Amino acid sequence: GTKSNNSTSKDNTSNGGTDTLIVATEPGFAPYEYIKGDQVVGIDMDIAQAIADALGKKLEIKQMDFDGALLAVQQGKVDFVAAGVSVDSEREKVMDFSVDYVNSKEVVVVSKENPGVSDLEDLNDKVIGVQQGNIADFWVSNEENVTPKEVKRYTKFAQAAEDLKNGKIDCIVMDFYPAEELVAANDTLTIIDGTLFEDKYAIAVQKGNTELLEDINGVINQLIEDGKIEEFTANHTNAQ
Amino acid sequence: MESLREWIVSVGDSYYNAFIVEDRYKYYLEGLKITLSISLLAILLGAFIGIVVAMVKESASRVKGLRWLGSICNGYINIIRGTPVLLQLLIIYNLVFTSRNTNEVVVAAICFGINSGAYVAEIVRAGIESIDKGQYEAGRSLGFNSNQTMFYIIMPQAIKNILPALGNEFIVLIKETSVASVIAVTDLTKAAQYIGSRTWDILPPLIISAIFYLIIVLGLTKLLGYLERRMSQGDRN
Amino acid sequence: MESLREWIVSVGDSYYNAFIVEDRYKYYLEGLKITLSISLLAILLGAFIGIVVAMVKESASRVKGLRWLGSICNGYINIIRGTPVLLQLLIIYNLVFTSRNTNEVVVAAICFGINSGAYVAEIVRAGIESIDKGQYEAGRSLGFNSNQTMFYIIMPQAIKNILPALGNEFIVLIKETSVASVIAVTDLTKAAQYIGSRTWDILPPLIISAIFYLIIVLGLTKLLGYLERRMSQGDRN
Amino acid sequence: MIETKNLKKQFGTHVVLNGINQTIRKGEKVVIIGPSGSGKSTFLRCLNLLETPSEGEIWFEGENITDPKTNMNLLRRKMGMVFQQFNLFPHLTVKENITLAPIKLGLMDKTAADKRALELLERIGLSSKANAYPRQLSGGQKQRIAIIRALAMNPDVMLFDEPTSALDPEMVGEVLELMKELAEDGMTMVVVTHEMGFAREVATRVMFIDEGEIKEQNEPKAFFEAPQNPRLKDFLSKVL
Amino acid sequence: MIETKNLKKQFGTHVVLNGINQTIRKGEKVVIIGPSGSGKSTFLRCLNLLETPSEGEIWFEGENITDPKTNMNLLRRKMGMVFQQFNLFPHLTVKENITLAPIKLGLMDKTAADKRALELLERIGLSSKANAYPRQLSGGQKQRIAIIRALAMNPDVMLFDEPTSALDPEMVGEVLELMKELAEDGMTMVVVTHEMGFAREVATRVMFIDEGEIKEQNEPKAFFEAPQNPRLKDFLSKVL
Ligand SMILES: Nc1ncnc2c1ncn2[C@@H]1O[C@H](COP(=O)(O)OP(=O)(O)OP(=O)(O)O)[C@@H](O)[C@H]1O
Ligand SMILES: Nc1ncnc2c1ncn2[C@@H]1O[C@H](COP(=O)(O)OP(=O)(O)OP(=O)(O)O)[C@@H](O)[C@H]1O
Ligand SMILES: [Mg+2]
Ligand SMILES: [Mg+2]
Repeated sequence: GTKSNNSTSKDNTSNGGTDTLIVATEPGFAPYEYIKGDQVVGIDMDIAQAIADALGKKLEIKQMDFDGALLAVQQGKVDFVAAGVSVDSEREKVMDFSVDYVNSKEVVVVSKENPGVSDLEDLNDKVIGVQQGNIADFWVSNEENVTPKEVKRYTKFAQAAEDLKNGKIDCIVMDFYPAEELVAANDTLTIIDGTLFEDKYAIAVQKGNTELLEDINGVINQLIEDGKIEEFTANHTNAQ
Repeated sequence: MESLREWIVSVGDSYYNAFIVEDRYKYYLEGLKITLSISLLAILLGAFIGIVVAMVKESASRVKGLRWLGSICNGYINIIRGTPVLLQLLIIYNLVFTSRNTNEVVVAAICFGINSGAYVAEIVRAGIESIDKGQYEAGRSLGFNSNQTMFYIIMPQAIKNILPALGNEFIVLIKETSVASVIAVTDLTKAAQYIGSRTWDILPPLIISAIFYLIIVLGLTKLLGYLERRMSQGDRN
Repeated sequence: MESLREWIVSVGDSYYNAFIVEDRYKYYLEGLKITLSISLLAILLGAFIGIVVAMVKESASRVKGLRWLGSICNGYINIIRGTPVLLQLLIIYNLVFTSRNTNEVVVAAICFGINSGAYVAEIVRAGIESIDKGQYEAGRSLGFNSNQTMFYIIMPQAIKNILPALGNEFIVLIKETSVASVIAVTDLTKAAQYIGSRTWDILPPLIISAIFYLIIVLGLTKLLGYLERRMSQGDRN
Repeated sequence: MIETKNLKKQFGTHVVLNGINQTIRKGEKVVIIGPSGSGKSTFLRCLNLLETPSEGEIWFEGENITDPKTNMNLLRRKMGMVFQQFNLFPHLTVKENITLAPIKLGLMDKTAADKRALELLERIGLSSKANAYPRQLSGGQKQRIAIIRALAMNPDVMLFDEPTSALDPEMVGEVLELMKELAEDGMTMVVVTHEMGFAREVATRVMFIDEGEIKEQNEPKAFFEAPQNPRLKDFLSKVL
Repeated sequence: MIETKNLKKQFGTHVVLNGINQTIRKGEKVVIIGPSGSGKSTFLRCLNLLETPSEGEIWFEGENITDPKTNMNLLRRKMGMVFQQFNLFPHLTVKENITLAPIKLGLMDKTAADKRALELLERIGLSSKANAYPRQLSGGQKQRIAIIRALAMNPDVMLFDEPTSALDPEMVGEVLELMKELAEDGMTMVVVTHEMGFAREVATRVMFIDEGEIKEQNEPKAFFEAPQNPRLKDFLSKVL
């Protein structure tokens, strides 16, 4: 039946009965998550694997659209989302976040030849591409931040990049690392110097699932302490 | 009892949130407008392509030197009918429309028009084939050449069979264009998804947009049935 | 000349990248397997639902007290035929399957099965109506009641008309399930999109997956045509 | 055996049978003639309730079969019906056509039904066709099979609706021959036909139906040689 | 006027016309009879090239029309054809049916064509139907309109393919009457028909076609009273 998303019902939250741990992600976000062969890999996936290992469970990866993944975790369809999810006050109302494991910055990608945007102050009245439901989507949709001509919301960054190359949009607002991957693969694109805004990535779990949250926090803190996160990052950025 | 009341209130709330708050109904209406625009442009283009393709195929089958033209038409029809419209949309969008000023609605309309053309071509072919061969022979025996016969005698009659099928194709398009949401077109379906990603409650906007579709599609189906009956009544007088 | 060579090499590279590098072809095959699994499960479910709905409607039209059952069936058919399959998919996915252990392939198959059921119901109805009324009367005049007549006499004949249409519906489903990519199913279309996300070159994987679809769909269409011809030949002997 | 009391049938406002009072006794062979659309088929089809009468009663073997409580499936087993279009079941072999109803309705087991079917086929000289399908038969063969299919239910009365109208002329004879044999065996028969020769030779009574009424009836000699009703006279002048 | 030299026509391996050598002179009225499937229609349709002969030549008004260089559209204007199924254009009024070809082919302007159409309609007493649609006409009216539609092109010869076979008996007369008038006016006519009365009365020559050959021909009196060919004798015995 219908279930209000604000409900904190516990029926699906505890996964005690099963021996798999389900993580949702959108594997179009290298180096955090991407496709290699027929596998989903990336920094987030390494972290997720570490969590599963710590809990002694089998990890199952579900590939979803970004906004779909955030809904799935609220509904308890998955145990957690590891998809470069930015911590955000709106989101905190409907899901719980682990400690953050990445300090990320959001940047602006433009075309090298004829940049539709000259600097970070120049976003007003531009056509901006973002991933639907991503933190950048919320940021550019907030009139206090910027008043764009139009916001185009994509499910895949690759489609946004294609449109940027073809000049259908003026710029993409996205996370720095994936943006680097993007410009590395497309030499007609470049990143504008500077940071639009900063944010932190964390793992999202269903609201009220403190048990799992604590386990995850433990694992992440340990990984940070051991310098594993940098190691993962290096693996996936140098692999390019 | 109490919990039932609560449930009703919470459901009511959800829908209020999904429809009224922040004037969200405007999104649906805007989305509906785009859905209908895409479908209408697409059926016009599809009808044009379909009729041309059907006529070319028809002529090519009669003239030996034009076989290759017929093969091209068949290739087009097979490729369109052999692949999902979603993929066609993605491919055409990325392959053909790479210029800056592409209006996504126009792009979507062109994609669906190209898609629809293949189906319309088959509709037109069936419409032409449904005309008694005697009509063609009567035309030829009066001294018309085969194109004149087609134009003055066969097509005017075939159109009567084709129009209802075209109307139906339009209705199919209204539903099918919902996949246009993958190319950043904010049609009715995308509008619902967008609202869902704002309210964190995805179901109510989906159901609201489903109701919009239902009203439009069933309404048009009824209307079409009515017009068809009227046309065939005219026949019997 | 030189630039043409370069262009060919770069295109070749793109496709090499989209298919061979990192064993990406495995990803398409995995996607194809999922597309076919969804379609197959969906047609089985759709055939089951469709036959039941058609039979219920048929009986309800004969028995006064069962009118409401007929209305429910009509409501189901109208809702399904009146809304885009994409929306149906999203709604069913979010409305019904909210548990942690939902297998997306099964969910998608159920959604498309429910969708297909409405179309199959119409196929079955047409199949039953295509049987000469005299067959029904002959059955009744031998003392069969109407269910027995349906079961022993009408259905065995109707199935012969229904099977090709069901085969066709299966082919339609293969294409239609491409929209399953909006829920967390990595079917053939979604696989292509993810590979595009990885290579930042989205056209080649789309075209590769289109070719997969084309081969499957046209192949099955040919096969179906062949089986149909064989069946109708059997008729004439 | 069969009695109709004020039998009426209308389709919408179109009155097809306008009050028919007739009694058909055991062993009678009644032939019904009349112009096209006069209601011959409708009358016949009312007798075994393939059409539900709008008004009036039909009594069969002492039972009011127009009473909604009668089990018309049981009733119809006692009334064999032969149609103009044969209506053999195309998906079944000749033998299966004959045995389907006796077996499925539990009147005989398969062995007994097969034996009976072969006897009947023997009788019409078609035992070689037992395993053929209807499409492999000529029209005359089909109609004769249809007749023995009805006979296999051991009916008390046989209804024929223009059994020879759909046949090529050279096949009419073999069907009429079989019907004559049935008549000689004492079967009660009600036959709608345009074969005046058959009526003369076999009928115990001929009825002329027009405008939904039995306008005249008589034993065949008087009927054909001294018709009273002017419409019958006119009709006979055209068809004889 | 029309001459066929060794005219042959086959469909696949099925030889329908097997070498026909005939000359039809101006003003002749030739009636063609023969069993079903003997090639009557095919012969007629070859004359105006609705069927392309497989072999042989057809000469019309001194021109070899089987030569691929002839403009068969011009040729067909000189040969009116009347079909069994009338083939009126259902989407046009009676007047438009008659005037369509003369106007569109540039033979007359609209005023002249309308005038001519009304004259022709007058002649057959159907001027009141000028603005009716074909579906509002009886079969006999339709066929007479079809005849004057052909006449409106001022053809030199008229071909009739069983013009009365699709008509109810009471309408055959009016069509034959019109054809007789045409004959009296001196029109060259080739008529396939089963109306032996018409053949006797109007024909200047009757041909019997069988197995794709003209087996016998003669002026009507001798043809019907003293047939030579055994197949013709047999045929006449059945149809007369
Ligand atoms: N199911 C029906 N619904 C409406 N009208 C019907 C129906 N069945 C028969 N009729 C009409 O009832 C009239 C009598 O039909 P019926 O078939 O009994 O005539 P008939 O005497 O058997 O004629 P025929 O010699 O052509 O078989 C006809 O006018 C027919 O159109
Ligand atoms: N287009 C065609 N393709 C193949 N066979 C054909 C075609 N047209 C006619 N035939 C065959 O040619 C033979 C002669 O046909 P045609 O129509 O000339 O006969 P007909 O003498 O006019 O007979 P009818 O009296 O039945 O009209 C027939 O066996 C027919 O089946
Ligand atoms: Mg009848
Ligand atoms: Mg003919």
